[in-house]
Amino acid sequence: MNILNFFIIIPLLTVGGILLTKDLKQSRLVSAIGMGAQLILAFVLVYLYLSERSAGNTEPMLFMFDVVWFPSLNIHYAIGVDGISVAMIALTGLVVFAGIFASWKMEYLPREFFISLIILATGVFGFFISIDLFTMFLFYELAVIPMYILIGIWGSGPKEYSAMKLTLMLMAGSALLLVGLLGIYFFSAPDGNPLTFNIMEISKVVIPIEIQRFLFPFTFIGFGILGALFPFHTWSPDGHASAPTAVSMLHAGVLMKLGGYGAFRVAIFLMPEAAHEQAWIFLILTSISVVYGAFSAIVQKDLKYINAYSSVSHCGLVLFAVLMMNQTAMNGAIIQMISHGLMTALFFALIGMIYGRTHTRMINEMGGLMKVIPFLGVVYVIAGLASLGLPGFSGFVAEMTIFVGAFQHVDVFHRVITIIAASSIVITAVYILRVVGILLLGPIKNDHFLHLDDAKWYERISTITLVLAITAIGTAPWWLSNMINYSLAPIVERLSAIQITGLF
Amino acid sequence: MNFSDILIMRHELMLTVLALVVLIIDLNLHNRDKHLIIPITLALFFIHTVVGFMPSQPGILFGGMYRTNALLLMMKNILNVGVLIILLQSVTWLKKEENREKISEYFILLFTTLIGMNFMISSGDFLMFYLGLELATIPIAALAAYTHHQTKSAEAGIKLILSSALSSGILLFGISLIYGATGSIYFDSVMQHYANTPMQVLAFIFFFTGMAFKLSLVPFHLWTADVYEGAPINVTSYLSVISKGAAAFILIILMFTVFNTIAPIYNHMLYLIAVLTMTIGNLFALRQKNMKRFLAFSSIAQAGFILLGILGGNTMGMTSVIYFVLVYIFSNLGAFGVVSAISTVTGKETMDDYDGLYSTNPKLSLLMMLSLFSLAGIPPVAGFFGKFFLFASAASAGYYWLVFIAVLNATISLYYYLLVVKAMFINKNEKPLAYFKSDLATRTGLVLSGLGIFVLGFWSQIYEIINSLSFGILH
Amino acid sequence: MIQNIPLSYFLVISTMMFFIGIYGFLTRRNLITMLMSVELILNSVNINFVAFNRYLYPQQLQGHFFMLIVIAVAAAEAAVAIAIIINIYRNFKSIDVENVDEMKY
Amino acid sequence: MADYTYTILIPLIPLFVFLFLGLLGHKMKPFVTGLIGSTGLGISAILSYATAYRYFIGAHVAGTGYTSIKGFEVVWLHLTEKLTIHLGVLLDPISVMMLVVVTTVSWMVHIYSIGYMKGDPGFYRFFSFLSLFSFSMLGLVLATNIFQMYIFWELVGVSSFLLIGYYYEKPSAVAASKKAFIVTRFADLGFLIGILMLSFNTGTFDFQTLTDPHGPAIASAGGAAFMGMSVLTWSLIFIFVGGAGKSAMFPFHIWLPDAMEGPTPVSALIHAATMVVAGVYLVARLFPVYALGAPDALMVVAWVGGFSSILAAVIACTQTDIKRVLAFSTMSQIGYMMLALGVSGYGGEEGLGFMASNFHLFTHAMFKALLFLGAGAVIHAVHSNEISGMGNLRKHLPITHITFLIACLTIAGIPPFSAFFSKDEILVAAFHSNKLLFAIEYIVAGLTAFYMFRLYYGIFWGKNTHYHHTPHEAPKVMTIPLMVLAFGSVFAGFIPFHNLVTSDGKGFESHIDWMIAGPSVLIGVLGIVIATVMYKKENALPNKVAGTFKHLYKWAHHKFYWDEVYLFVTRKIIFRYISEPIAWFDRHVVDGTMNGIAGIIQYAAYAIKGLQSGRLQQYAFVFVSGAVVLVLIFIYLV
Repeated sequence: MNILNFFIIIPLLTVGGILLTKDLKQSRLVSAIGMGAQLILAFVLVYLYLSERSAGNTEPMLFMFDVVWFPSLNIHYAIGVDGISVAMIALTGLVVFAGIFASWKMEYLPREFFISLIILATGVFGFFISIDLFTMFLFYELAVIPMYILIGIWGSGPKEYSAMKLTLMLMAGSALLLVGLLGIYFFSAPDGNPLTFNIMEISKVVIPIEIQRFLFPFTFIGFGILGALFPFHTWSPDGHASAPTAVSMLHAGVLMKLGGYGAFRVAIFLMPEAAHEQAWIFLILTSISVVYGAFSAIVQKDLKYINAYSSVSHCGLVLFAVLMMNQTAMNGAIIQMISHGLMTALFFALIGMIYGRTHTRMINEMGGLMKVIPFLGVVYVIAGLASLGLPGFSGFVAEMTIFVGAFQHVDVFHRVITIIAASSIVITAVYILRVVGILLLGPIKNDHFLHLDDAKWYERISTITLVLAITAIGTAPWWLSNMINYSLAPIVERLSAIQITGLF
Repeated sequence: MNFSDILIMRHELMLTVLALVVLIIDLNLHNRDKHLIIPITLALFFIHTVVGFMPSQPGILFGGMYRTNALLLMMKNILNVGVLIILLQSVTWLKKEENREKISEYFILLFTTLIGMNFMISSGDFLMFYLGLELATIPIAALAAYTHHQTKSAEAGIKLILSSALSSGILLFGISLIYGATGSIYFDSVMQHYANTPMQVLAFIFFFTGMAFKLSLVPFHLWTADVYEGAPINVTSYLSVISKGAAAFILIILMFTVFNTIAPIYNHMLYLIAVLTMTIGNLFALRQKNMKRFLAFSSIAQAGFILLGILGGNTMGMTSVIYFVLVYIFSNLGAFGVVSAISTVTGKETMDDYDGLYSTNPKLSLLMMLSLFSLAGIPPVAGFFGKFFLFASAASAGYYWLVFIAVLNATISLYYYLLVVKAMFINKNEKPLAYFKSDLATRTGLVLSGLGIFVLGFWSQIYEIINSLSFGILH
Repeated sequence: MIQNIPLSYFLVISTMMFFIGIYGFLTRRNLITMLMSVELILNSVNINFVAFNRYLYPQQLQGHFFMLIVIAVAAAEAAVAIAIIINIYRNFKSIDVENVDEMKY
Repeated sequence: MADYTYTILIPLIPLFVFLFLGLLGHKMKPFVTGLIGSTGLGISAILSYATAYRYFIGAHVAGTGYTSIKGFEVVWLHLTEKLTIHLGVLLDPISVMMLVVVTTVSWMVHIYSIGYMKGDPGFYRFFSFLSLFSFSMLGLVLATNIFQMYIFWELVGVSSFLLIGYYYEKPSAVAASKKAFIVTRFADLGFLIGILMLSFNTGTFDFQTLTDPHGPAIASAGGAAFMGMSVLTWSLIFIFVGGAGKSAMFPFHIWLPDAMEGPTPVSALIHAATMVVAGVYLVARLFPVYALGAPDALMVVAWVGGFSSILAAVIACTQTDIKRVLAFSTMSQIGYMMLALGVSGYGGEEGLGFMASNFHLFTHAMFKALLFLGAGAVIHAVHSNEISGMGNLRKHLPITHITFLIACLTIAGIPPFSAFFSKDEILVAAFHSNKLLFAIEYIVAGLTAFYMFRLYYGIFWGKNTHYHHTPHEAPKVMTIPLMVLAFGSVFAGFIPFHNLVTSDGKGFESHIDWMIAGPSVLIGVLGIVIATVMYKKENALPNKVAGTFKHLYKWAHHKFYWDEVYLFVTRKIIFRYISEPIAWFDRHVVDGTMNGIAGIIQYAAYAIKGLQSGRLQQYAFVFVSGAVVLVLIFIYLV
């Protein structure tokens, strides 16, 4: 049995297991075991992947598994991973694992909560292992829809509104995406071969350029909406603000990465010619995302909003780098996805934990928390520093790879826009320090806060897992970077086959 | 023609016998034992459904008026399964005191319409088609008016019968012109002679409006909501699922065979009507509070999606339409089954009554949610596959913008489906509907539709069978 | 004798009947009258069938049979419709179509 | 070639100490943590001295120039085919010199802090942060490539942030740390852009390649130009922006005075001796590129340095917080160093300014750390920063008094104290380059002597202040570092820098030019005399003088309102006129559009409800019209 299938089977078994449980204690235990197994599996996969590579396996995709599903349409259940998806899978495993522990005290309808959460995770895992566009799309939608329930039932604030907005905007995104995918499918075999949804097959042919011009915006924006592309990002602040902790973690940490990953793996990889032509439009949009998100975050008062806008900014950087279409920038984009996934998950976990104690997320109602909850405070500072791109944490590696890569572009326009995007690192520092300053430092504003408890063991597991991952990438980025680079090489080769012409 | 030849009409014959048997049993039962009809009929219909799946020879009867082949059999079987589920879901309602004297009427009328649909699907000429159509429509009007004492039910009946009379009048006018133009009412010879002249386009449009009426496509849909709301819930589900499914089947057969020559014209028309139907259906569904009416409009919007498959104009299109109808039957029956179960036990039919349903009736809520997701086209339930294949077939003909509009409409539809999900799962309610346990038949019906929703999508074999059969018809 | 009357006369008559029927259906308030209007439509169809058959395809009988069946179905339809109209009368105490609008929007 | 692999331990030991204390420190006794921190740094310091000895004397072949040696290097991150980030150890005269400076001061500060921070609840935290800083600073100093430097550049920034905000319950400390971080971060953006441009043009991050006179960097000087200056010049100016930010040069100087909110040992270590000179070190590191490839950029360095030095000196004369006076003095002295670099040429005697700058950096580290630690001892004794709360402390704090006086004499450039030599070289270099800058430096020399002695008299002489409890001398653990540094301040001037630390690695002959040194000493003495007249005994003169130069005094006292300008830019422009409108735009326009679409759909749903009127005949009418419209369209239009 192919190892990748277990990424679908284990969550499904876990869901089955939760169905048998009766109360919170049992269901969270089952979830933790299931997702712990999933995390271990993810690391096993990383190990197997690396050993395959070092054994000299040069196939672009490893652990391929292919079953014909709908023969008449040539739809396959085709899975396989390269370094990029392996990295994303490891990220997902980490975030889901941390998410389970962050929702250790989910009193209200716990079984339903964990089931929905794990179904969401299943969708994400499935998305990352798919190399068939159909299954990819299926898993994509599967990942999106539990969000409604999760936010709607367990959320806070205007949760119905936010959940609805999020779901509908993402579904509208998938409307665009569907058009793009169908178009790719019907032009996947210009020379009379059977049509195919298989990404690797499609990448071998060149879709006619005029078709690409039509399909690329659909596909890119379709994925871009999930990746919080300006101006389609507004589901993100409301959605994140209303979502329960683990859902925010998973959503910002993993689900938004589906957008970046898809934009890269589908839109740009399969339609590079149109991507080259139209990149400048989206580069402008993404660099707006980057700067705009950061500026918006400065004046927010709700912790989750701050983080949501920060996610807009960081995810904008992912799409920005992907559009630069050279190896280094794309490598940076992938690292940024992983890094942002971990950081933002950590942030949301912490916000949830702080909220659980103070019952407010308004920063101006809090202050001096460092004194009473030092563990959470310190981890928050670490998350903040990681987020503003401090060396030693993953954010720095990602951002620097992106900036250096993007700046290697031959075109002056791209270099100028890189500088604009790079200016976000200052703005990021402003809002991160503002929050840290108001929230954690200074005198304690409210006497009720004097008796808060510091993190419980399950909260520590949740946060320490993420912190370890962030620092591991931040201090030893080479293995991740090399893993990604290896898999990027064939992709970039395809991209660079196209004559690049400067815009100005 | 000998006896064994006539057996290729197995479905129709058995149903006729079934209707007669029900009648005879009814005559021989004492008034207080009338409810015994229910299990007997269910058992008999179950046998009928199972027998229907036995392979049969393709063939032609009555000089070409009646024809049958594997694909048509499959369509009939699909309808049979749907009807079986509906019958299961109606048991509780039929057992009510007020319906005691009319139980057999319900079955007989239902079977009669099913016979009509079977004939309609198997028709080889316009005469048989017309007969089947009327046989499938007129008894439903009686069924819609089934509850004598309710004004709404009577209103539904009159609206249905008069609208359908008008529409079949127009349809007939179309047929008469077709006859005038081609000199035949047989599909095969009409197909060979059909040409793109103004008169024949006119004839086609008149004919098409009749079909559009059955499928409730905008702007020929206005009867739908009122009739659905007024009719007893199980009749509504029958109307929205079986009747519509049969109409879709015959429409796609006719479009792909008889009228294939004017496809360039009707494609434009279908495009326009598809957009209108999806959009207007959705817009009306948005603000409905009555569950039946809500599902009525949602089913109008669904009909718009079916046209996408017809627009595909190839095997894929045909397969996707049949497959979609199959999926749609199960999804809609899931939803209607829940509404019916709740309405029969509590009499509550508005969306607000569903607030907090999950806390008291979690299984019903889950089934409802899955059915609605299936209707909206959300994986992993079958509706996703159904919609995806429809869109794929439209895209195969190059209708990308139409696909885009359709998916946006699916998004809008997701909004109102989610409103129901929200009511059941999220909205707080001081006094949610009390917990109740449905009887065995209802539960079986619900479980069947729930299973269908799950199995149909992942089990690609079904799609492949339909595909190979469609391929056989079209080539 | 019939040869002196061109086909188009029949068609004009039938078309007029068709539209009169539709007009009647749209304007008459009485449900029975609306039903009668439908009969007009159906009869116009019958004329069409018979005329086409007789003039264009005299060697066959498809049109005639179609006409016969339409008449029969129309009768059945009328029967059910009138039964429902009686039901309407019981419930609404009127057979004015304007009153039958309890369900809307 | 000698093996220098062990040098990697110099930064790594503080790193381990940091991790150890950071993770486990809260379980240990405070004194133990202090001891661990000091010991760790001590080992690093000794290793550094050994390295310096080996590099300059032990393993050096006499008569040859000092070459740069990579003691250690690993690949950290592979970016593009050409660009790779390495982490490693680069040894050359300036880095070895900096090693000595950093480890010495840091060690002293560690020891001093054991006494100074006694009783503080966050003792272990303080020491772990100090170790983190030392690690970062050493990593910066030893960087083999510009990207490694950037990495550690950011790390020193954050350790500075953490240490300034050490008293995190004090709002002013929090604000100061935030300000320091953001201002330097902004400047770092310039640094980053500079790195990007430089690496794009040269295809390398490596210092050895970059500074090679025949390497790609200098060769690219004639490349594409933008606004009259070559891309190389622009990239070096951007890099200098980063350096100016860290070194508190105008206009990024505003964070430095506020940074004095941190504990005094921190100020001594980070904001006087080491981190703030990182900018100087950066320019010195890239000096061949500046000098040979982009003289225009070097002029910018010179003028920014010169202007900063006089600006800071003027402001320092009016401040009353002793640490702030020292902060502005630091800024002024760093301005000196920048100026020296800016006026320097490359190679041999031409590189006098380069040598002088590094020389001054070295001596400055000693005396400024001494001044700060002395001030710390004073603050420790009187629990106040304000000069008005002090006076006549010389009897209570004899050791502090003497060491402080030595430091003051040193900074005033009085021979034979060390700064006399280094400052003199700077003046010579300036004299040969630009007379105006030279004049500025003369004035600054006088002002320096004046404000330092104003401070000195204000603390140790002046009025008889009444103290709540008698101030007493600091414990040994604090005074010993003072004495060590005082020793350094006095004798560091005799180190033959012109043989050791030069722009091209080759030594040259240097001698004291009394034509320049003489007047500068006189000016210094003049400053001291004026200060003595005004501040030795309490009198009305200072107020009178302040009254005479009312406006100048007021402006200088308010630091020329630069803080207000920044506040205006951040609060008003960024917050109110950029961020808030963007946030508003996002909520109301972008999101409003999305909600608007939903609203339109809802509205449409209500608008068309009349279609479903419930009236059968209307339905029929729509039905028939639908058919008719279809007929019209498809028969007549299509």
